[in-house]
Amino acid sequence: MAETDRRFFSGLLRIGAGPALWAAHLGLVYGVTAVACARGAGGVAAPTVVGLTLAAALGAGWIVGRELRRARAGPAGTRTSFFAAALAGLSLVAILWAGLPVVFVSACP
Amino acid sequence: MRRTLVILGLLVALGAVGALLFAWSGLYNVAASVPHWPPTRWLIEFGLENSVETHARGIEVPPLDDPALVHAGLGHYEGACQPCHGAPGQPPNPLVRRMLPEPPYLPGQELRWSPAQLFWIVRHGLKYTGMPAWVAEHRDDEIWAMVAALLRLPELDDAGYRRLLASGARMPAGESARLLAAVGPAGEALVACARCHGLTGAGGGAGAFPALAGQSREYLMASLKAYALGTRASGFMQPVAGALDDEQMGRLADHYAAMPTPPVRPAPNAATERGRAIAERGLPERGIPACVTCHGGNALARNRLFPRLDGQHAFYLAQQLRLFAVGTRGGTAFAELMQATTHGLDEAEIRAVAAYYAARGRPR
Amino acid sequence: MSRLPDPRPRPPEELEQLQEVWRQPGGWRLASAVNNTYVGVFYIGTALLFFVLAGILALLLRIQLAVPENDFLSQATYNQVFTMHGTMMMFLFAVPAVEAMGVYLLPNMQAARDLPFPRLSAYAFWAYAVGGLAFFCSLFFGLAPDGGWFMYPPLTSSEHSPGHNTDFWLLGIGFIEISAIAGAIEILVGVLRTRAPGMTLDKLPIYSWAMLVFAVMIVFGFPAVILGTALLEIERSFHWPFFIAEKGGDPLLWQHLFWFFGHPEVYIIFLPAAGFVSMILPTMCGTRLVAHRWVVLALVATGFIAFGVWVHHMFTTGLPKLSLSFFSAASMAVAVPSGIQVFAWIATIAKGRLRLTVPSLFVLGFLAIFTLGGLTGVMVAMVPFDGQTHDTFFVVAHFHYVLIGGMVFPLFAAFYYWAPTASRRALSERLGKWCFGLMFVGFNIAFFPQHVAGLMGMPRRVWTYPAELGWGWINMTSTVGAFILGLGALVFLIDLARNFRPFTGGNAGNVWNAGTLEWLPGGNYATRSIPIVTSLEPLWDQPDLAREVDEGRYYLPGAPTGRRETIVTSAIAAEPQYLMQMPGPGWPAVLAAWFTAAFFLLLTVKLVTPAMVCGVIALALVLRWMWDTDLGPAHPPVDIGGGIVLPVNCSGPMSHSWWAVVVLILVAGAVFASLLFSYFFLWTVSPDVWPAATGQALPGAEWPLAAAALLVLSSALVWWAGRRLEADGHWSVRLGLAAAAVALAAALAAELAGQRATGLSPTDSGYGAVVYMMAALQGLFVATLGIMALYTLARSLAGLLHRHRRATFDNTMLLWHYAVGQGLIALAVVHFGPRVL
Amino acid sequence: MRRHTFTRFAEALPAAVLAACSGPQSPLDAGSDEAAGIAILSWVMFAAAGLILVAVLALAAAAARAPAEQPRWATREGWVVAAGLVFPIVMLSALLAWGLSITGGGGGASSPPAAFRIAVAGEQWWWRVTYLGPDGSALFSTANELRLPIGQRVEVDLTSADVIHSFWVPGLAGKLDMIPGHVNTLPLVAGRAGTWRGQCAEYCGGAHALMAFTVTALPAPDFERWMAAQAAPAAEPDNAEGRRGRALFLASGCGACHAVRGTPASGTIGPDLTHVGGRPTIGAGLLPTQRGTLAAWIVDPGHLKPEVRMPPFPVFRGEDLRALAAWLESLR
Repeated sequence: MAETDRRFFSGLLRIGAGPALWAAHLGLVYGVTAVACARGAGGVAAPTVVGLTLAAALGAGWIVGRELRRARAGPAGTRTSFFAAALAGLSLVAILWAGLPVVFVSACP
Repeated sequence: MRRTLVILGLLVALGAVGALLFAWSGLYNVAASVPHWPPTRWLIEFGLENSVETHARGIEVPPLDDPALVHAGLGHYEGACQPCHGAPGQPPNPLVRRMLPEPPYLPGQELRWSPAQLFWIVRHGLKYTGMPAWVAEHRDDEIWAMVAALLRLPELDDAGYRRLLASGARMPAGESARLLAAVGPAGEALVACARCHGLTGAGGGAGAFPALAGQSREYLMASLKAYALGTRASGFMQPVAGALDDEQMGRLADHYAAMPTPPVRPAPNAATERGRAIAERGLPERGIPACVTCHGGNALARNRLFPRLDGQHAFYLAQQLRLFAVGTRGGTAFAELMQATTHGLDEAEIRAVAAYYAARGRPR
Repeated sequence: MSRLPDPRPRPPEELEQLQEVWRQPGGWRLASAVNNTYVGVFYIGTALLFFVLAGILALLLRIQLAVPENDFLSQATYNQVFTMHGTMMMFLFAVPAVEAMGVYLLPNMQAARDLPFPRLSAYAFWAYAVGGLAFFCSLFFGLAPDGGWFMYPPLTSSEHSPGHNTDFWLLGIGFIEISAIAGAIEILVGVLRTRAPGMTLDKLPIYSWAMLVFAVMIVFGFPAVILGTALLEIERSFHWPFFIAEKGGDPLLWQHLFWFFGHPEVYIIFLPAAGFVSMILPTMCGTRLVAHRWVVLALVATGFIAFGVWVHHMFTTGLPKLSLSFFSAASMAVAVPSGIQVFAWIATIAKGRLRLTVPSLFVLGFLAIFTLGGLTGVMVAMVPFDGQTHDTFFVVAHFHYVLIGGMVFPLFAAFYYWAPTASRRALSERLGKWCFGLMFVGFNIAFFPQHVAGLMGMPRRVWTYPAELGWGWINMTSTVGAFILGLGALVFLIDLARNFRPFTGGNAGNVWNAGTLEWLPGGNYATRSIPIVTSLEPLWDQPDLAREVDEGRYYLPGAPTGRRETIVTSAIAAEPQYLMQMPGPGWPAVLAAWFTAAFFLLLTVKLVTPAMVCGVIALALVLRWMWDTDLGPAHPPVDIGGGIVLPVNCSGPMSHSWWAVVVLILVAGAVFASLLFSYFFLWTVSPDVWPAATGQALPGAEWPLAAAALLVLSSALVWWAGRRLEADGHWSVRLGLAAAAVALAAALAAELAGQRATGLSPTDSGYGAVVYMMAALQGLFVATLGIMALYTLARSLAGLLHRHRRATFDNTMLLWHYAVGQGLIALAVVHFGPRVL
Repeated sequence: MRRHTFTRFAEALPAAVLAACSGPQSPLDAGSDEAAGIAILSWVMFAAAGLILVAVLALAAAAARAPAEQPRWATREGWVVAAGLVFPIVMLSALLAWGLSITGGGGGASSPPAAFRIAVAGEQWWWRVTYLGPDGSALFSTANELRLPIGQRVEVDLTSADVIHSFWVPGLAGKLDMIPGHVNTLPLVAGRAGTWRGQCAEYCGGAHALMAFTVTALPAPDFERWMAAQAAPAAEPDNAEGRRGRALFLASGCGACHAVRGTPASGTIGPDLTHVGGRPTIGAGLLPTQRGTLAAWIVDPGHLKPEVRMPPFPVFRGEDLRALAAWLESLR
């Protein structure tokens, strides 16, 4: 693989990290709730969702911080850092929103 | 180039005018007593053969091994085909031999056509030969029965043919004469009915011919009328019923309605359990109601237009259910009810219900 | 690079040769054209035809609803017409239209001579056009589908829809799946690899960004519906009960698969349109787009989050409320990037001076309509509100605001804006203003009242309604509006007929004073020479660029190898890597599409033998077309100017075909992931038909172990063959490939034998169906790779495969390793799953 | 012209939405706390959306008419970020929290236990309604209508006999789908006396448009009386015409699909007709229950409701038809 292609893929990974975290979080909280409710184990759902949300939010926050530091460190790859940080920031909001329902809604009917 | 074309065109026009003049002159002899000119005959034969071959392509042949099919087909053959095509043990009719083309004498002959081609010929008939098309064009089941019979015909001798034709129990000559006399003016018609359904209406022919004994007069009458009017399509029955007047229909209906009802006994057969379940409870989750609501004892007492099914032959019942399920079976004013209620029955269920009712007692 | 523009005079015969090489066939041979400017215009025209046809259907629907208890259309006809309207608008108009615009615009915008796979574009277009027209004609035979455009089973199962109608829908979708995937591969590789030198990602036009995201979304979104339609057709034809509840299937599986595609689909349609707007507005305002990087960010973010909202189409299915709420939140999140774009556009308008041209009017109309559509979108993302408005006319109004506002208005803006690049004459500003006025007013009169109808309780998809519910006046208003909207579209068609003159070899030029490269002068070959790009709007920043490019002062000013060719560049920095030779007009790809269409059509009406004949012919034609690819170093390296000497063609990971196979593998992986989801989903809903509950025996460990060993062996053999190819050991390569194919097939046979030995049948239950489906998918790969192996062998025997000309082998190998990986995962899931779950 | 349209549009918005406040099938005409809660959410969202739309359009108009010199706010990225990113996030966070609190409010532990259950099955194209006793056994079966006691919480178990349907009484609650293989439960609490129209909301093939029903809320005593009457078998006909009608019904095979408790008719395919005369509509909300409509329905239901599963009965004419219709109408 050419050097330029390697840069392409590493950039892709950095930019995709935040949204990937969000997607994994959404998939997990949805899957956990679905299985817990289908198997009559609704009590497990809420604490798991809270835990997953906190973990994912911390992860997204860490990415934001790291990319902002990188952006300040030097001009090379600033654009990648901007995208990575902004997408991770948006993912952070989306993760917190996805975790919010646990406060209001009981897991299974 | 252009001149050649003009000359060719003129020749064609001249030929057409000549042919017209020839036809107009009346010189051509259309007499059946004079055979075709050999080239003409060859051309006609060639065209016919290829036409049948082409049109029969793609017709799928269903299994034709059910003996009831042979019975049904031969029953019709004896009434409708035999006069022209002959029957085992009967020499060709001299009248027919003077037809042009002469209808082939079928008994004992090697079959010229494949089953699919026979199907096509029986269904559509043949132009300029006197071979008619099937009366009820969409009754494929009847046409296949004819094909099954035609396939069987070459190997039958006189006795074998008579044996397959005879249906119902044999009865002493005196008894049948008494029955015929009782029907009075409809006696001749009764002979036609009896050919398949038997004088006492027991039906038979491995189930090809329904039992008529014990059905209500109203139902028999309505069915004959439906056949005569074509609202119940059948190539077998329409020609017979169409020849009857109301008076004859009434007498025939009276006759068969008065024949003794077979005793009803519960079916012990475990194989008919599925049929019983459908008959008594229906398949409500699929919108198929219980048969007994209309065809059970009490219901029949309330509505005489519903046929009784107990002891009816399984082959016939299954055939009618199939026809109802695809919506081609007409009949009385209630036929549409059956179309709605049998829609969605599958082949196994149809057979189960038919077997169940057939096992519930049988006319003697 | 500093030596460009090259001031030296060009050889006089150079331009002539370039024109000769890129000459298009005339007359009826025009159909064999594969060049993007031609295929793109055919493609757009066909999409527009379907827009008109589906629009006429909409007017029929509106006539029927104009008054209560109307009998203009019968119930059965209405149900077919609304199904066709939705299906055609979504599948035969919207996606193809934006894809067609991409095919037409992208190479020009990136100053490439063509997209990397011109015949693939042609194939995608013809399969779509022929298949789509046949699909439309089903309406005239009463065979049109009538299950609604999202075709929920069990209504569409063989029990409740026994006719061919549903099969025609599946057929129509089959075509759009083919052409969408083909288009996505084309566009993805095109955007990443065929750009003008120097057009780094931050100088990439925003429309290219939009199409990049669009293509990625197709790659991950369409596989779910590809799998869904395959499962439904298999259920209908062979009774594998994927969606039948009594047998352990679940109707909701379809809804998950359909909407996992269906919601991203909306953004697949919208993002390219947003790309149009972000291109048109700066030109019309004479200024650069404000917050450019935020707009790019918004496109990318939308592309991601769009995949997390599919369940909001299932808010009323009785899923746990907590699950619904996750997706309510995600649906809110997807609104945010749209907000960024809207305000970036407003800021751009404020920054420049907006010329009120027809494209500007359509963009402003878009802004108004789309904003309202977005706001109602936020409303229906609220679970309680959706409970009341889901499947009502409120939702009908909402998505027409989003789709017509968000896609049709920008598309019309794009037609008016870019028509001068294809036609000798620009479209008429006078007619265009009438067109816009009628469409804008008509649209709002037609669709705003439908919000109210929904709030008065009118469900969608009703062919009639009682007078006493008071919906009459609303519907009459709506019908009047629909006809005004239709009139607007008619004015557009008149404008096209009067002014649009494509294929004349010339165009109207840079009439709007735009800044991007598609406005460079040129011909079929795109631009005479390929410039170095140093900014987002090169034509604004380099006033002489157009003239210099046209004089051949930049890269590749002719056709040095005597064939069609374009420069392949690296993905980020857009550094020239090699010169790709490209095909000219030809029939194999076009005919292959026709026979593919015939194959599917005949299969739909169950004419199996003729279908198979057409399928084999199509396959043969595809192989014939492939035979001319993988040219190897057919020409010594070429000096393209500016001191750069490029090799001609290339194999290995740098090759554009390698990238295409990687994209194809992503598609395949997404299909497989959807199948894994189906497997686990069916387990969650119906564990009672799984072995743990039924006592169904599982195959002994020897079967999967044997299958796994054979798979690994197969991969190893291919790897070894690759090593031997490096040493030009031809017979080792041939033997290795043949043995690998046998091992791959044997692995599948072992898996099937193991399952059959337990007595499991795919028609037994949802479990049996999904287990055999895993094998069926693997079987598809075995068949495909078998054909590819034979084809590679044939090339080897023909002397077309050696160490410098091995793209065919490399691509086969890549797919091979993927298939083995997928097979191993499938084995693990199918055999561990029931033991663990 | 464009601006003019926008203005009119903005003015028309509230007026048009207000008009939607009424109608027997409007979710905004709330008959329960739940529907009222959703209605309030709706109105607030409409108002907010209207304001935001007007603001965006005004901003766009101002931008398009900007003076020759550039407004300073426009060129800054920060402004786009504030208006396009921060503002939506704040607004949507608030809206999401409120929406979630409504979502969560319905089914929590705080709600009272259900007084009783009703099983409703969607069938192509009518509603089979079965009132259940405390032990889950069927008390009686009716069709295309529900009656509820005011103020009591009733749980409706929703299932499907064929394809997906959706149970929707906008005046009382949001819709919930009826999916083969699933049982979805919808709690209903009618807040006041009244009758609401409901309709199938998920396209279910053929006559989807003609699949409606009514829900009537009654004061507790009236409801008890109704329950008792429904549980009783059909009344004996008290005149010759009625007896003739019943005899025709039983003789013609109607009982294959329909049950009339107290007679031999016990079919379960079509609606239970024991008290058909007392239901507001026949044909699933299609026509009012009257002698004439019953007669028309019997003779050719497919003409009134295409693709209906009931076959036509053209055998009934004149006196027979009148007698049959009269008897059915008398089954109150």
